[in-house]
Amino acid sequence: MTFNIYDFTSFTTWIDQSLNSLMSPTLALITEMVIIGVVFLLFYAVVGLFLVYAERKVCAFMQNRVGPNRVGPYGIFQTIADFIKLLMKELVYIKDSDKLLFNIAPFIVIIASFMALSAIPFAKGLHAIDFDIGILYVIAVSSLGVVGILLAGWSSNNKYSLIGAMRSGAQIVSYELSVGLSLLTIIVLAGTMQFSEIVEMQSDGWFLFKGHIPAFIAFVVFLISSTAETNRGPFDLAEAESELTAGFHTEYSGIKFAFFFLAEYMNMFLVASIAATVFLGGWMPFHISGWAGFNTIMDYIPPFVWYIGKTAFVIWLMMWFKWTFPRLRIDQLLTLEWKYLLPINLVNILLMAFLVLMHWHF
Amino acid sequence: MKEIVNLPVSKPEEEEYHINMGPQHPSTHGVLRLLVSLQGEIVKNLKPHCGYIHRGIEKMCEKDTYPQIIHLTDRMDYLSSHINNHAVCLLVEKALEIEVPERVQYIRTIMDELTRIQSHQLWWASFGMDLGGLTCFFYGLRDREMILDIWEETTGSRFLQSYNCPGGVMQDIHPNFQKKVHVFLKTFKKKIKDYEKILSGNVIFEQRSKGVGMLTKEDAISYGITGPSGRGSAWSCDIRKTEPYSMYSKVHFNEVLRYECDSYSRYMVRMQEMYESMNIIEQLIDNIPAGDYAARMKAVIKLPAGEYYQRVESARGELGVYVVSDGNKTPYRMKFRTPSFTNLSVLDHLSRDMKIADLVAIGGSLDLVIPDIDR
Amino acid sequence: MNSFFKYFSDIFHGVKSLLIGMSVTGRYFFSPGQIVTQQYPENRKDLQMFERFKGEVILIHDANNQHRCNGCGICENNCPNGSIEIISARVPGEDGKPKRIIDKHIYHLGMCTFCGLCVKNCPSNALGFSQEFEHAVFDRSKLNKVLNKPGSSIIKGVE
Amino acid sequence: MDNTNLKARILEIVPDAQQEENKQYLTLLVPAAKLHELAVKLKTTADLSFDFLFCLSGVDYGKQLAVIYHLNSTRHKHYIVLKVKTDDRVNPNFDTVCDIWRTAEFHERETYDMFGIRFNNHPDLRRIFLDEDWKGYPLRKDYVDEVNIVEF
Repeated sequence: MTFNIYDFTSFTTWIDQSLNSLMSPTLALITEMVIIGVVFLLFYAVVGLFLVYAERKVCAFMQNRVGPNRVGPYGIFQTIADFIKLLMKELVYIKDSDKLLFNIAPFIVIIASFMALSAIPFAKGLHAIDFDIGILYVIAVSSLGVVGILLAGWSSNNKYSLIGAMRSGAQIVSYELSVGLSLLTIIVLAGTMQFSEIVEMQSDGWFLFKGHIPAFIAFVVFLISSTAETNRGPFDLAEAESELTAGFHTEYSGIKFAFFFLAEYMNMFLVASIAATVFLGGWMPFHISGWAGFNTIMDYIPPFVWYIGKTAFVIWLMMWFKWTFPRLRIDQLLTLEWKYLLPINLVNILLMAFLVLMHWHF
Repeated sequence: MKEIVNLPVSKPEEEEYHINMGPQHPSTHGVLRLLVSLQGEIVKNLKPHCGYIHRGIEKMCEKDTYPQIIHLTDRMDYLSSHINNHAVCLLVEKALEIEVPERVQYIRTIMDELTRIQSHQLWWASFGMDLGGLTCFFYGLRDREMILDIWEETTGSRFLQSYNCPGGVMQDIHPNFQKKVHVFLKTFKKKIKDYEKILSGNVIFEQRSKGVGMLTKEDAISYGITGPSGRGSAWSCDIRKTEPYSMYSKVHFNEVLRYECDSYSRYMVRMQEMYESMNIIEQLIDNIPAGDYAARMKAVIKLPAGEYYQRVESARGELGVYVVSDGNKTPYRMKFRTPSFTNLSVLDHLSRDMKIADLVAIGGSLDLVIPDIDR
Repeated sequence: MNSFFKYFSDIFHGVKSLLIGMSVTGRYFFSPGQIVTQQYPENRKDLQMFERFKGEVILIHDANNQHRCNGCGICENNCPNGSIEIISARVPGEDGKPKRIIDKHIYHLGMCTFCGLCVKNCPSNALGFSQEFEHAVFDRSKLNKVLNKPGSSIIKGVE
Repeated sequence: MDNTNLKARILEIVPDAQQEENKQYLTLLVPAAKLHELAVKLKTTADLSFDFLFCLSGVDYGKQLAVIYHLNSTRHKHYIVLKVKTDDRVNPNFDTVCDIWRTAEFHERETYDMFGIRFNNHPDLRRIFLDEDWKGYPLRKDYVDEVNIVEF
């Protein structure tokens, strides 16, 4: 077995083969599932904790502050300390709340984001399930999270929570459309929904550049609508701290609140990685056709770093939005979607289709 | 409390339900409780419940001598403490017919305008936060810090200075005062551009505030909405112009009036008032005449029997001090007509048939300070 | 047609205003040198309060443990909150007549609103403000302080 | 309009108004029964047009309870102070003016809260600062509260 940071295929095949040689195929499959599950769980926790820290640092710098700097050097253990605090906090049970739904809701939210994570290609060969309808799967699964939010708002027996949940429902139903359509624009260009193929096709140039104008419009629309879909500012109406105190998770405390919190950041990571994969070439290095020397240098950077770098960039963009803009009102939010994003998107798909037909893309 | 027990019961056929905004709510800026009747997200009715931090300042004043009252006025509208002090001092000086030295008038006017700027800075910060732009909060507080430092050096306190006293000020300005004010003006003129970039022109902000909370001029007068909120409804109600006190008759400044009558115009009035205040300070800061920092007063100040009223323009509107004196060293009755109290009364009128998000924006644009309501 | 152009000009102006806003936060993000936060416990050594800062009321003692307070009680009368209590004692003076001296100058920091009237009105300038601002204690009774130090006496010629 | 003319105009409306001594504003003591009628005329008459009630305060004069209205005309820039008094300390009441000046609604609630002065026809006369079950009216001179008021 050769471990290669540029190509994980041989590494994963080796694990698969050695497991199969040790046990029956069914058992091997189950073992693989468990291994992947554990790895994802760890990854989830690490990314979630890091993103919370990153958000706090980014917003601090934008606000002319230092941010967390007490726990550990530069405060890097701050989120771990917070997490321990949340673990030890009392779980408050609300009078007249729907206990079952109240307890299930955080898990639904977290499971939805967890499921979507499995279809993301992290590097060459590092890909849990390579669906041939990967994009569709991700869109479908990631929108399950809204069920959790609705349940949380409904079961909390709190009017603020209910308003927050209803807002979130209206918001996600509308913005799901834009997310889907903007991804569809790229599917028109790529001709496939399989993530691995989409990434492979971008080896000679990212789709953002290949599809130039319509791809760029689609990218912007995707950024806006995915920010809305993850309930982040300026679209954080479901939480709307200054209006609804904390929206749908007003009544949650301790670890259940932490689940919502983690899921929010994980969703952000998810949409950022979809944006990175679909528009910015995923783990593919930055290549300019014809510049052989430049391309070789770019190839020296491992794919995983490329992937993380692109995702981090998109996440940073979303944080930048959140910490600059005031929040929209619910009717303005829907106006933005139905009056601006959706028509633009539809025209954009037509434009892209025309572009593909005429072979005007690169 | 009986009211809490007897909350109006929601009637299903009306599809109205009630939520309590406050006393602990992020956007009521303190302990104000708004009992809001909602239909979906539309505000149908709103009842403010105040008194959570009522300290009985008017009753306490009846026990205190006039110099002692000053420190209580700090704690009414804590964001314009200098102006509150100034009001009481002006009233005492008017009743005793004392001419305060010109230096004192200069110092007081500069301090008042610094107060107005820092109050509007904090208002800008919290208004941005109400609308969801949390970054505004930190920019506003950051720039306000410079004024607090200037105050700390001269008066010894950052927030509740009790700097004015009947007849003058407690101590002379610090030698660094003028220099620091100049530095502040220079810096803030750059920083206020950030304010405009990040909020004033922002499309989301414009949509959130334009056409929200329409208050006509007639309503503003009838409800007694003074200050920047009233001037946002085109009502020329600046006491600095109508009844000038201290140096205001001698400096040139514009009374900022806007005619849109919505939250955005109230916002713009405050933004432009910061420029006007800087303009006033610039005219005064280099010309502070030499002289005493306080007039000679008797050891025990007794107001001649009678009734006195003094109006000043605080950062939030008209502050009135009404004193009934029976000739003793303590006032017989002291009444503060505080701007936030009257401004609160219009909240119900403004937020009818608006959304919850608009209610927050309207509340922010009225710039309510809860201790000023409750006294 | 007009509304058609308005639609696009709205989008254009909206996006432009958003980008202007982002330029402000973006600029601060890339200029960490402008951070104004004070690192409080770390900068404790070189943290200099302004000389007029009203930390707490003190009775000014000189190097010989002498102060200027004769216990007249004017500060007590002037305090709006009753945070000063003067307990004076009578001792026989040099000429044989009983003389009033300060026994205890009690100051309730927890009730003080720092209005400065006691310091301003003290006829012998005995009181002043210290720059101490770390007042937090675990027991409220520790906020009741006796300002005259043990064994201190009044400076000759002040009374 | 200067104070002499103003006084003459008001005496036309309410002949038994008495002027009180005040250096600052023209102060008139008006019989309580005529208050509302006078207030309407002050607001609506074109040459008076007192449209801004900038202060409404209750005062306890010992034997009498009084309400003082500070009025200003934003158009003519003149001022007037109206004063109504009552000897009834058990159930003092005046007519409300909050149908004329909306700002009076809150001020009258405050006056009711602190002095126990009732305002007839007030739309929502409840205590505004204190609890509904608070005993007594704190700003009255005869108010006793052994717990909260410390006598030095």
